[in-house]
Amino acid sequence: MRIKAPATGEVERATRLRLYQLMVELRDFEQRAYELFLENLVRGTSHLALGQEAIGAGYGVAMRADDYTFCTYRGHNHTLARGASMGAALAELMGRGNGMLHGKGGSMHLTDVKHGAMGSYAIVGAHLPIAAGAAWSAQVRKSGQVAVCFFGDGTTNIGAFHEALNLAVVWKLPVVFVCENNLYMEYTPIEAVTAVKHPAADRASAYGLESILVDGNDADVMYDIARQTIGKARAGGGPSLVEALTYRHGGHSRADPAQYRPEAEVREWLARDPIKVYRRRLLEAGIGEAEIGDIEARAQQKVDAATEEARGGAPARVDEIERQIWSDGSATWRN
Amino acid sequence: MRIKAPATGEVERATRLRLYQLMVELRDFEQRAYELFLENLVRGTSHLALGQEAIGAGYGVAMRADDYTFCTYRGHNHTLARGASMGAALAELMGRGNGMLHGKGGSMHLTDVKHGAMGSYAIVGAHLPIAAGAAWSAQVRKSGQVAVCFFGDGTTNIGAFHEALNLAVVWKLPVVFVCENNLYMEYTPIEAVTAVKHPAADRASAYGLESILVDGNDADVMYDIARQTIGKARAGGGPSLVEALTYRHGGHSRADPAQYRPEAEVREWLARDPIKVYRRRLLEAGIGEAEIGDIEARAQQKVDAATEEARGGAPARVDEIERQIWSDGSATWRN
Amino acid sequence: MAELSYREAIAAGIAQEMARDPMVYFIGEDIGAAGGVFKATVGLFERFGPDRVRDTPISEQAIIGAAMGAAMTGLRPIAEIMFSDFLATCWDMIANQIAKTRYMTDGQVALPLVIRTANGGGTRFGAQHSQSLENWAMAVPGLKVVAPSNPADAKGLLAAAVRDPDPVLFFEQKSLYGVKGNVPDGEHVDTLGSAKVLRDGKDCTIVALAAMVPKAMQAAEQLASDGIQATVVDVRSLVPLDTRTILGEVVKTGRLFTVEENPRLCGWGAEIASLAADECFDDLDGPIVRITTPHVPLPAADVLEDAAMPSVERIVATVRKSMR
Amino acid sequence: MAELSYREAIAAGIAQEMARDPMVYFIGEDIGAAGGVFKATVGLFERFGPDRVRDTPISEQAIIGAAMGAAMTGLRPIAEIMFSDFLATCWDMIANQIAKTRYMTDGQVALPLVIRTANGGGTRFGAQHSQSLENWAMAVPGLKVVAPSNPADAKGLLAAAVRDPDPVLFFEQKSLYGVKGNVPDGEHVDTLGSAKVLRDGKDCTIVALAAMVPKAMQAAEQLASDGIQATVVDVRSLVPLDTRTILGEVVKTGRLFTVEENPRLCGWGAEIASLAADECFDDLDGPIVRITTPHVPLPAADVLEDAAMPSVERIVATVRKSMR
Ligand SMILES: Cc1ncc(C[n+]2csc(CCOP(=O)(O)OP(=O)(O)O)c2C)c(N)n1
Ligand SMILES: Cc1ncc(C[n+]2csc(CCOP(=O)(O)OP(=O)(O)O)c2C)c(N)n1
Ligand SMILES: [Mg+2]
Ligand SMILES: [Mg+2]
Repeated sequence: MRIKAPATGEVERATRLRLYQLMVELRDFEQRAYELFLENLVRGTSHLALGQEAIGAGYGVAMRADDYTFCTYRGHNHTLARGASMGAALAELMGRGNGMLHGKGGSMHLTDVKHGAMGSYAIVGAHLPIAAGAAWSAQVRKSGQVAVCFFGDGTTNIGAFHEALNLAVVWKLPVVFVCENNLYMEYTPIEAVTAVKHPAADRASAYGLESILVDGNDADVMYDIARQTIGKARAGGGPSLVEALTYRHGGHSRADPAQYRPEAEVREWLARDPIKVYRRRLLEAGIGEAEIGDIEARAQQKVDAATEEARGGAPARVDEIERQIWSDGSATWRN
Repeated sequence: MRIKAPATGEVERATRLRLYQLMVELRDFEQRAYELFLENLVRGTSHLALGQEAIGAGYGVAMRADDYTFCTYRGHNHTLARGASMGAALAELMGRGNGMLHGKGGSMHLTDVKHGAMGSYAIVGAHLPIAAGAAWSAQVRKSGQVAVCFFGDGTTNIGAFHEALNLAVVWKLPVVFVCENNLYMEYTPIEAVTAVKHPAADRASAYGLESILVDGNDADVMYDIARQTIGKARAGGGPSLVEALTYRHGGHSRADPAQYRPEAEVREWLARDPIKVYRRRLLEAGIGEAEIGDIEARAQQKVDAATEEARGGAPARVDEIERQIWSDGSATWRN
Repeated sequence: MAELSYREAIAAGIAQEMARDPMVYFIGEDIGAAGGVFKATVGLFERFGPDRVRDTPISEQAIIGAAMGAAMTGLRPIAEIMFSDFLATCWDMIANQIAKTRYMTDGQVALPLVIRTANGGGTRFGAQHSQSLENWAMAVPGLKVVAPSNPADAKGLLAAAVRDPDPVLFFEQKSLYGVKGNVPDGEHVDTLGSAKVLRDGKDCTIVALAAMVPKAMQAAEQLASDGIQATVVDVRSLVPLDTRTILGEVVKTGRLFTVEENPRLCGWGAEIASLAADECFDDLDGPIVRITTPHVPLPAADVLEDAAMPSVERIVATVRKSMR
Repeated sequence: MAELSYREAIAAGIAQEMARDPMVYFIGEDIGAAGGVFKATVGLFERFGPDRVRDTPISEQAIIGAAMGAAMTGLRPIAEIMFSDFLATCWDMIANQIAKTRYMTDGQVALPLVIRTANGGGTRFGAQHSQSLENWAMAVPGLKVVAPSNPADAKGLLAAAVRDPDPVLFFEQKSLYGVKGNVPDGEHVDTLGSAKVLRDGKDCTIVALAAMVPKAMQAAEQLASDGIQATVVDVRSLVPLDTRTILGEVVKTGRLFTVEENPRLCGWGAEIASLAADECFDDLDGPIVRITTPHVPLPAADVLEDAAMPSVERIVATVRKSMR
C-alpha cells in the first residue's frame, strides 16, 4: 500500500485545526528549546525533530487518551503530542528541579505516564519489544488500548526491531510500529547501510505484514494512516508497520551542524516543511488567515508560558540522586 | 526460486559416490555417538542431526578446502564434512584428553580450524555475524574464500540473524547462510512462533535476496544449490540465504525423547530419510549394490577405528583448565 | 512439610503466585506444553492455559522487552531465560532498560517483574551454558538479585520475587534442580534481602551462595573434625544484601571466607570482601580469602569441570591452610 | 613531544597502527566520513579509504561479530561501539563468543581485535549514555581491559592493544576527550598490564582509573597540604592487572583507597580491595575504603551528575576522615 493524501474534506475541519495547532506547538517548543540551548541553558544533549512534526501530530490526534506512546531520544514531539506539560519538558531539558523527571532523565528520556507517554528510549531499538509488551498487556487485560512505537530508519537494522516485529505478529498484538525515515541515521545516509531501499516498508513482508509507505510530511496522510492502523489494532487485527518519509531540518543532535547533507536535498525538504504545506492546505480549504494566526499566536503564548515556568525552576535537588531506584522511593541496596 | 532435484546424470558419478559416502559416515558417526551415550561414556550434552545429513554433505562436497564453515551445537556433521578427525570428535564427546579440544569444548563446540571448520556455536544466532566477519576478511584479503554458515529455523527469529543478513548484503560479502528448517526449535514447532511460513525463504526479500527453498533431504539438490550459492559468493556476487527443509530423526538433545511430534509426521519424514532416498537413487542410476555396500562397510570401519581411538584416550588433563585463555597459552590475569 | 525437588519447588512457587494473582503471566522458550527444558515448569501450562503460560520464539530481547512493557502497564510477568548465559543476548533490555527506567522517570514507571534463569555449572554443558552470572546483575543498579540454595528457599524466594514491586533476577542453580528438601505446606512466601546463618562456629565465617552452600556446609563439617568451627552464611539475596547478618557474623569470628562458583574477578565475593575490609577491619583476625573458580570459562569435560569449580576439598584445604 | 588532546591521541594511535599493518581494519557507526561522533577518528577515512575505515549499520551484534570473524581469519580489526552503554546490545558477542572461543577451541582460534568505546559520565548524557563499564569486561575471563587516563597513554596503550594477539576492550573516557597532554613523537607503543605510580606518598595509596586519575592527583595535592602524603597509582589496565605494582604500593603505605567512576557494587575496586585484604592483610594499617558513585545510574542534570560522581572534594574528605 502506498497511501496518498486523502481528498480535501475527508478529514474534518476540527481535526485539521487540531492537527495544525499541535504541529505548530511542537515546532515552537523545539525552536524554543534550541534558543535556550544557544543561551547555554540546556546543558545536556538534545535531538530535535524539527520538520518531522506531522508524524507525532497525526498519531497524537488519532490516539485514545489511554493508548500508549513509546518513542526515542528524539521524542519531544511524541511526548508533548499526548498532552505532557511543555513547562515540565523544558525544565527537564534545563536540568531543573521542576523538570518532568526532576532532572534525572534529561531530554532523551521524557516520560509522562499519566498521559500515556510511556517513555523515551535512548538506545536504538530497545523500545520496540517494550512497546510490544505494553500491547501484550493491553491484549490480555482486554483494555482496548493500543501501543504506538516511533523510531527511525536506522533502527530497522538492529536485532531488536526484528524480534519485536516477529513477536507482535505471532501474538497478534495491538501495536503500531511507525518508522520515521528521515534518510539518515546519525550522519550516515540510511541507504548506505541498508539492504533494501525502504528500510521498513520493504521488510513488512518478512513478518507477513502489508507494506505501508506514506508521506510523513503530510499531516492528513499521517492522521489517516494513524486512524487505520490504530483502528485495526484496536479491533484485534494485530500490528502494523508504517514507514513515513520525512526529514529533520537540523542536525542529528545539538552537536551536529549536519554538513554531510547535499544542499539541494535540504532545500527540497525545507520546501516540503509539513507546517508550511499544511498551512497552505488549510487556506485552500477555506480556513481564514485570522483563525490560523490565532492558533499560531496561542502556540507562542503556550511556549512562552512554558519557558517562564521552566526558567523559574531551581536546579535539580541533589537528594534526588538516591531516590526512586525502588518502589519504596529509596536507592537502598543493603541494610 | 524453488529448486527441484537436478535430473539424474547432472551430478557426476564420482560426486554422487562422495556424497553418499559422506552421508553414511556422518550417520554412522552419530549413531555411534548415541551408542556411546547409552554406555554412559558421553557425559555432556549432545545434539544429533540424524536425518539432516544431506545438507552438511552437499555443502561439504561443494566447498573448497580453504572455505570456512560455521555451525551450531548441532554441528558434528558440518565439522566432520570438512574432514575433521572422527576419533578426535568422539574423544571430545567423551571428555578425553585426546579430544579435538582436549575436553575444553565438548560436543557443542567442535572446531577444526585447519580444515576450515571455524567453530560450533551454542548460543543461537551468534555465529551468523561471525561468519559474515570471516567473509569480510576473505573479501578484503581477496582470497576467494567463502564462508558457509549453518543454522536452524528457530534461529531466524533472533536479532543477530537480521543484523548479519543486512550487513552481508550491504557489504556484498562472500557468505552463504543455510537455514536447516527441521520444523522445530527445541520442542516448539517453528510455525507456532514465526510470522511467516518459511522462516528464512519468506524473509529473503527483506534483504533484497532471492527466496530459496529446497529439499534438504535430497543430497543432489543440496549439492546443486551449494555449488550455485558458493559459486555466486566466490564470483563476488554476494551472499545467499538458503532454506533447506529437513527433519531430525531424534530429539533435540540427548535429554529429549521428542514425544511432542505427531507420529504421522515422524513416519513421513523417516520415509524420506536422505540416505535411504539417495541409496535408491544410486541404484536407479546403475551403481551396483556391491559398490554401495563397500562404501557402507568402509564407513563402519572408519567409525569403528575412531571409536577405538577415542576409547583409548585418557581423561582430559586437569592442567588444561588454566591453559589457552591467551595466545601465550596461559590463563594469567595478573603478575 | 512436603519433600520436593528444587525444580518442583520452582514450579510450585510459580503456581502459587499465578493462582493468587491473575495478573501474573509467564513467558519463555519451551516453557509451555514442554514444561521447560529443565522440567521446572511442568504442569503450569495445563493448569493455567496457553494465555498465561506462553511459548515464545527464540527472541530473548523480545521476551524481556515484552515483560518490561507488560510490567509497566499492569501485568506482573515472569520471563524465563533458559540459561543465564543467554542473559547476554538481552543484556541491554535488562541492564539499560529494566534497571534504569524507574530511576530515569523518577518513579513514574514501576516494573514488577521476575526474570528466572538456569544458572551455573556442574552439568557438563560447556562454557556457553554453565556460567554463574549473579555478579553481572549485582553490578547494575536497579536490579534485585536472588539465588536460592534449596527447595524451600526456591519456592519462598520466588514467591517473594513475584510479589516484589521491583524487577528481580532470579537465579536457579542447574546443579540443584534435582536436590530434594522439605518445603512448608500451604502458602509459602519468604523475604528478599535476608541472609541465613546455617551453622554457628566461633573460628571463621564462610559465606556462600546457591550450589556453594551445601558445599560450604560439608566443608564446615569436615573442618569441625579438625577443630575449626566455622559459621556458614547462605547469602540468598545479593540485592538487597543483608550486610547486617553477613558482617555481623564476620565480626563474631574475625575471619571471612567466601565461596563463589563464578570466575575470580569482580564476583559478589569481592564486594562482600571489600565491605568487610572497610567496615569490619578492626575485628578481622586474618586475611579475607575468596574461593572461586579460576578466572576461566568452565570447560566441558567432567573431570575438568569438577576440578575447576570450588569443591568441598578445596574449601577445606583453603580454610585450613589460612587458619593455621 | 607534541601536545595532543586525548581524542587526537586516539586518532593518532589508530593511524600509527593502520599505517604499520595493512591487516588493521576499522569499522563502526559514523566513524568514516563523519570522523566519529566524538571526533576521535578524524582523518582516518581520508587517509586509509573506505575499505579500511568502514561505516556500519546500527547493528552492534553484526559489528562485533564481524570483527570476531575477521580476527580469526587473518585481519586485526578495530571495532568501535559508540558509547560503552551499547556494549549491552552485543554483550553475547563479547562475553560469550569473543571471550570464550580461544579457550573452548583450546587455542585453535586466535582473536587479535580491539573494541574501542566511549565510556563514562560527566557529559550530561543521562543514564543510558554515561556508564563506566570496565567492571563488566573485567568480570569475563578472556578479555583484556584497558582504560587510559591521558593522551600519551591513550595512544601508546591503543597501539599496544592493536598489536596484542588477544581481544582487548579499550575504554576511552568521554570526559577526557578534550584533555591535552604531551605525546611522544614518532612511533609510540606502551605495555598492557602495567600500572603507573604517578605520585609517591608514605601515608596512603590511592588507586584510580581513567578520569578518576586526575581527580585523585588533585585530591592528593590537597591532602598534602593537610599533611597526608598519598601515593597515587593509575591502574591503566584491569586485565592483565599489575598487582605487583598496586599491592606493592599498598604494602608500603599500609592504607588503600580506590576511586571508581562506576556504581558501588562489584566494581574493579572491589576486586583490588579483596586482593589487598587477602594478600596484604598483615601490612594494612586501617580499613580499605572504596570511593565510588553511589549504586545508582547517572542522572542527567549537571548538578546531579556532578554530585553523584566521585569528586576531588569527596576523595579528600573520605581519605581525611578515614586517616584521622
Ligand atoms: C544501539 C545503539 N547504537 C547506536 C546508538 C547511537 N545513535 C543514537 S541515534 C543514532 C541514529 C539513529 O538513527 P535513526 O534510527 O534513523 O533515528 P533518527 O536519529 O534519524 O531519528 C545512533 C546511531 C544508540 N543510541 N544505540
Ligand atoms: C540465544 C539462545 N536462546 C536459546 C537457546 C536454547 N536453545 C538451544 S537450541 C534451541 C533451538 C534452536 O532451534 P533451531 O534454530 O531450529 O535449531 P535446531 O536445534 O532445530 O537445529 C534453543 C532454543 C540458545 N542456545 N541460545
Ligand atoms: Mg533517521
Ligand atoms: Mg530447528
